[in-house]
Amino acid sequence: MSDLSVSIGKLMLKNPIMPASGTFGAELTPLLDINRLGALVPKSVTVSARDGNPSPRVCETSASMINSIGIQSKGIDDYVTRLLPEYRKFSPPLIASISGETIQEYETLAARLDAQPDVAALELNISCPNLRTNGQAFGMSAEATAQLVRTVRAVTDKTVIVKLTPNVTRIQDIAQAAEHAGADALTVANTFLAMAIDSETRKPRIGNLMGGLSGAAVKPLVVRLIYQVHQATRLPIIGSGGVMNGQDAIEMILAGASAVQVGTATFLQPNAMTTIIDDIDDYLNRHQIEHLTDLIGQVDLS
Amino acid sequence: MSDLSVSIGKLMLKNPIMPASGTFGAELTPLLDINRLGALVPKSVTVSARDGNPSPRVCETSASMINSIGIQSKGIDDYVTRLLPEYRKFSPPLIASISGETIQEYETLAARLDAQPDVAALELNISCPNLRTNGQAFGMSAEATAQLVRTVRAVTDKTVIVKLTPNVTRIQDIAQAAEHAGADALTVANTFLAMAIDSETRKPRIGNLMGGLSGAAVKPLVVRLIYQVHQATRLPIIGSGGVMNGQDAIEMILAGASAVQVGTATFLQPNAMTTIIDDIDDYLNRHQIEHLTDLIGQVDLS
Amino acid sequence: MKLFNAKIIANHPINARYWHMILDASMLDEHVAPGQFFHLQCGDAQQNPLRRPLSVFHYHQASATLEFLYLVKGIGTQQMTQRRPGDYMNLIGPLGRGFTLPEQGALLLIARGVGVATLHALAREARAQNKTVYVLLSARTANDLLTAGALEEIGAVVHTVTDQEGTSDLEQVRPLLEQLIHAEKIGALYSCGSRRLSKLAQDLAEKYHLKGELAIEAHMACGIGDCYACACTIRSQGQLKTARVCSDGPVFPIEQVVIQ
Amino acid sequence: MKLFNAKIIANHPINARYWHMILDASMLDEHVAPGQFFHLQCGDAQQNPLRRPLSVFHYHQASATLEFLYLVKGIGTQQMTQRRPGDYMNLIGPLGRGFTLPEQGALLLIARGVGVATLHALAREARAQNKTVYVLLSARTANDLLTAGALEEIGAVVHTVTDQEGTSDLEQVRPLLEQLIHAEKIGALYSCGSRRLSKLAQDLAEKYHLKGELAIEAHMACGIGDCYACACTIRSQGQLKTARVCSDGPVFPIEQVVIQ
Ligand SMILES: Cc1cc2nc3c(=O)[nH]c(=O)nc-3n(C[C@H](O)[C@H](O)[C@H](O)COP(=O)(O)OP(=O)(O)OC[C@H]3O[C@@H](n4cnc5c(N)ncnc54)[C@H](O)[C@@H]3O)c2cc1C
Ligand SMILES: Cc1cc2nc3c(=O)[nH]c(=O)nc-3n(C[C@H](O)[C@H](O)[C@H](O)COP(=O)(O)OP(=O)(O)OC[C@H]3O[C@@H](n4cnc5c(N)ncnc54)[C@H](O)[C@@H]3O)c2cc1C
Ligand SMILES: Cc1cc2nc3c(=O)[nH]c(=O)nc-3n(C[C@H](O)[C@H](O)[C@H](O)COP(=O)(O)O)c2cc1C
Ligand SMILES: Cc1cc2nc3c(=O)[nH]c(=O)nc-3n(C[C@H](O)[C@H](O)[C@H](O)COP(=O)(O)O)c2cc1C
Ligand code: FES
Ligand code: FES
Repeated sequence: MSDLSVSIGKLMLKNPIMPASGTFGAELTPLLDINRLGALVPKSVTVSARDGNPSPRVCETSASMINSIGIQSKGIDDYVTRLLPEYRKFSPPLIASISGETIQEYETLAARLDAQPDVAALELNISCPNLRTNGQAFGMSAEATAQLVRTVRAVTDKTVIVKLTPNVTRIQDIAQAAEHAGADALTVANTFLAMAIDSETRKPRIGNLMGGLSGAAVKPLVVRLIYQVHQATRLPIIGSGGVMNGQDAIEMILAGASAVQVGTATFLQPNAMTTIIDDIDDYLNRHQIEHLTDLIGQVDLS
Repeated sequence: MSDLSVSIGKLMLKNPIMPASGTFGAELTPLLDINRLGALVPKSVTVSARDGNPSPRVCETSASMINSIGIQSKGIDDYVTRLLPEYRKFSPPLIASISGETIQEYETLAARLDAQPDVAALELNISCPNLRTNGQAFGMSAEATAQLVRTVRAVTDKTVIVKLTPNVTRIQDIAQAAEHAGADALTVANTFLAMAIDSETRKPRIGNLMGGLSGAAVKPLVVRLIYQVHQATRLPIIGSGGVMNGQDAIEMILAGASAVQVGTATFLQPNAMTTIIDDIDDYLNRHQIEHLTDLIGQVDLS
Repeated sequence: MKLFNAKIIANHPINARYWHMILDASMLDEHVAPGQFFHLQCGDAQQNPLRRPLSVFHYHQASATLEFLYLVKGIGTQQMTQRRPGDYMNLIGPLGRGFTLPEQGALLLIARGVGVATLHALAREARAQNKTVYVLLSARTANDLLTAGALEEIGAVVHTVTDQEGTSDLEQVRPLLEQLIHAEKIGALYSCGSRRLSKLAQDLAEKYHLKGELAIEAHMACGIGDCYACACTIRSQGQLKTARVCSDGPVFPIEQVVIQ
Repeated sequence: MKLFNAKIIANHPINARYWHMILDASMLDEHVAPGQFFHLQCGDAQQNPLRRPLSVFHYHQASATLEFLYLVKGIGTQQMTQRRPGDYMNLIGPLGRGFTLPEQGALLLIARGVGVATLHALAREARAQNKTVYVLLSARTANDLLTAGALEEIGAVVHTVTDQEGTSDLEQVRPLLEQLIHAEKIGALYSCGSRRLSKLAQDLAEKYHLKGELAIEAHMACGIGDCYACACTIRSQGQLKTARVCSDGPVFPIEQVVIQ
């Protein structure tokens, strides 16, 4: 048994594998040993209840899927009074993903969750392509990102993870803005703005026209983004996008990720995350690597 | 037989299907009826001969490939004296893709090719992720794009097509910059900057570390980009990225493309382009559409 | 709910568009209610990451067989037709909330197309409990009137209408159903597979104060209630709410369904 | 050069890592030279868009059979092992420039691992023209010494060395080869499959002023000379130039190859 533990800000995770927000819930209990995960990340929460987007909300594309759930949320009250207590039965630390339409909403959410001992860290979803028109997001501007992170930083001492959008010209700039504004870690990245049309009906295959692309198809883009961010900042990175197996997770770690989120793969195989943990363990044993941390960023450029 | 013809600037193409630069050459002659294509686009040419990038120059990823050929070019002299005459045996109009490291180089190339009657139009490759460090390209800046296009516009009356990069926050801005600077059409888009690492050897799977992602996996991203550009400009759009069959081509046309380039699919099936033309013809007949142009941008948003 | 591999016993076309698959479900140790569904991995999981939901067509606990009736629609169901006896299917299930039988009275099932796959299991269950079952089967052509024979065999009374014969329009179906409601002791209405027929069933249930249930469809990702891909709008206590088809449904009380 | 489907006649493992495939190539109406290759679609084309290049292991015009010997390496060759007799493979070929025989003298073939697949066809061609053929076969283990028997059968003189026995290092192979060059009338050297051995062959060719050819490998996209994916550096008339392995090669004059 190798040492799979990694640290993300003040958090020490027993292994690097955690769910991607929006693809995970307690309903997985019968199908997955949730307590084996490095951390838990429930669906992004908003201040008030929201209904989400028109259907269809998902469609399948080559080695990928598009989703436009929107932030279907019961609001922060329900999160605090119902969801957090429900998650107490699980042992891994809980990372609360928060999403807002204004910086004030992020502040409200962060302040509220800062008071919750059940929340180990915050992930700021500043990158959801499904909230505003045409996929716009805070994370597309370095200034907006900096301002948002500073505001949140001021109201919480918990580990703040900023989930970046991949839909930018230079992710390095946004990453550095988040770093200077006080982020503890970065998730790289949210989904890629995408669209599909049914040629027979001529209708968009997503009710909301556009949505976010995830799954194996995006992995080469995400590995590049992780590498770029790792070169540009010192923050620990949580890779997210297209991890289907242990090899994919190792690839992201070599590119610079300290931990890895798994989303679409869980739809395919509900126990994908524990399989991936086993794969990583095998890999470390096979390569006689004692600590997973020895692999982070160790792509061989010789 | 429906009418498949479309116009791109001053060019009238007998059908919308043409090769993507860098994936096509006269060597296809035994395998493909080249004269059936709407236009021909040879590999991007540079002012001087260039050697291209270290190997491996291609690798396979999920429903996609990464390439980092670099611009392997014999230079403009060879292009004019050897390549253009060789292409005279083919009937479709030739679109010359040009690539430079400075705006002056684009100017030189455009001026030189403007004098060549064998060249029907120019495609400005301002978006190659394989030329400069870390995938930087002119096409990432609206100002650089405008300046480059204005400079080229000043030296040629031929149809000028600007090939945009997808690796930007707002492709609409770059598209509008190109439009205002005098472009006649836009190719949407070049490849997506990507990276892959072999988890066993820990080495990058591309000799040059990063390269451009193409193939089916990128189609949902490109359809979105085409739609965005179509909303933002009046220029005809040539879709490029992930077209494997006739349905894919129709999808891009519904999103706003007037014509469609085919690259990776040709590696898979050397005659993919003529199959796609047949598929489009079938589609129009089946849906009783007389003119392909009636489909452009006709995604049904009702 | 369970994740398991089930060996294919048979996989045959029924007609040009529909196939029938029988699985060895001896791995299953739960009750499977009519109206529940399974979430199937149909083919190349890398290329096609989403599972496909299919209703239980028939589950026979004694022989541990699980059957699906499926319409060959797109890539997923096409890949299913390639699977041979002896191959394994990867399934999650049983999932969702199934139908409930009326306390008393007969059942009136209103199905169109492959909707009958879902209602078939209900007919069987009701017949097993000795309830009277009337079925209105609607389809494009006589050929697409699936399982009419099988339903008659288990003792359901089957009425068929088709587009081909021009008998399937609402103007003709409505009086037929009203006549059944008047003449027979119908305790509940059930519908699946057609928006028009579901709307009609909803009208009739309201008009005649009958219990009713609709099985509805939505594109799904997780299938178990985690992702909200399958959201639909539900009318509950006078308010519009969002529900998940996969876990709050796919069967809903007929008065709750907002039919678009 | 042609794009065609060829029916699989046989597809067998030779040992734990190598497989042998025989195709019905009656579609082929061209000469196939040893050293030429085919570009094969190995599996799911959507998921795996790149073809794989494989050298002709044997092409028998009379029986119209085309054979490949392949190492099961990654996803493409794994998918090849799944193909059954009766299935079709989609091929482009024959492609590239093959080997040329020496005007006079014997051939000395230096192969390691699956490199022998490429040199095997050359040995056959040379034997058919009644040339003397010496083969040095190097491999990890005795088990990986492919086709040594087949080569002997056609009358080649085969020397084998393996890592397992500790006989494959350059210090032992070099004297063996030099002795052959001294003792026999070697007219040309050919090598494939190992950088170390190719370098050695290059040295020997230079030292003994022998004609020589190397078959080299590169990752390919088009396979026909259009895309420059397969570029390699070639020394020609004192200058370094870029050449395409697929169309300028894969066989190059030994003195031209720049071995990294
Ligand atoms: C609860 C439930 C029970 C169902 N039971 C049956 C059944 O017993 N027999 C049967 O033939 N069909 C049934 N369907 C419909 C069936 O799920 C779709 O026909 C199937 O998913 C189509 O997949 P495809 O790959 O062949 O088609 P494609 O159109 O290629 O599918 C593309 C994507 O859209 C989704 N999709 C397309 N149509 C539907 C649909 N109607 N409902 C949900 N998702 C869809 C697919 O799952 C896939 O993600 C049921 C649907 C639901 C929600
Ligand atoms: C001209 C030529 C002739 C060859 N002849 C033979 C032969 O007769 N028998 C045999 O076993 N092998 C031969 N090879 C090597 C063979 O092409 C590779 O082993 C094969 O492509 C590996 O594919 P894969 O999907 O199994 O491996 P993967 O490693 O999964 O392949 C991933 C990608 O890398 C490429 N790739 C990996 N290794 C090589 C390689 N060595 N050369 C070229 N591309 C590679 C693949 O084509 C694919 O695009 C030859 C190569 C060349 C260039
Ligand atoms: C159905 C679905 C819902 C999602 N919802 C959220 C969300 O609420 N908040 C968020 O930050 N990301 C959300 N995402 C993005 C994922 O967290 C993840 O970043 C992305 O899917 C890439 O990873 P994958 O390829 O492993 O799925 C969602 C993704 C999917 C597929
Ligand atoms: C091997 C290869 C070489 C390429 N070379 C060029 C080039 O020289 N100039 C250019 O503008 N685009 C080049 N491209 C990009 C293609 O023209 C095209 O935009 C891209 O591949 C997307 O289309 P596809 O998915 O159909 O391949 C190249 C792509 C590939 C795969
Ligand atoms: S499909 Fe995920 S909640 Fe229903
Ligand atoms: S593989 Fe395309 S030029 Fe050689």
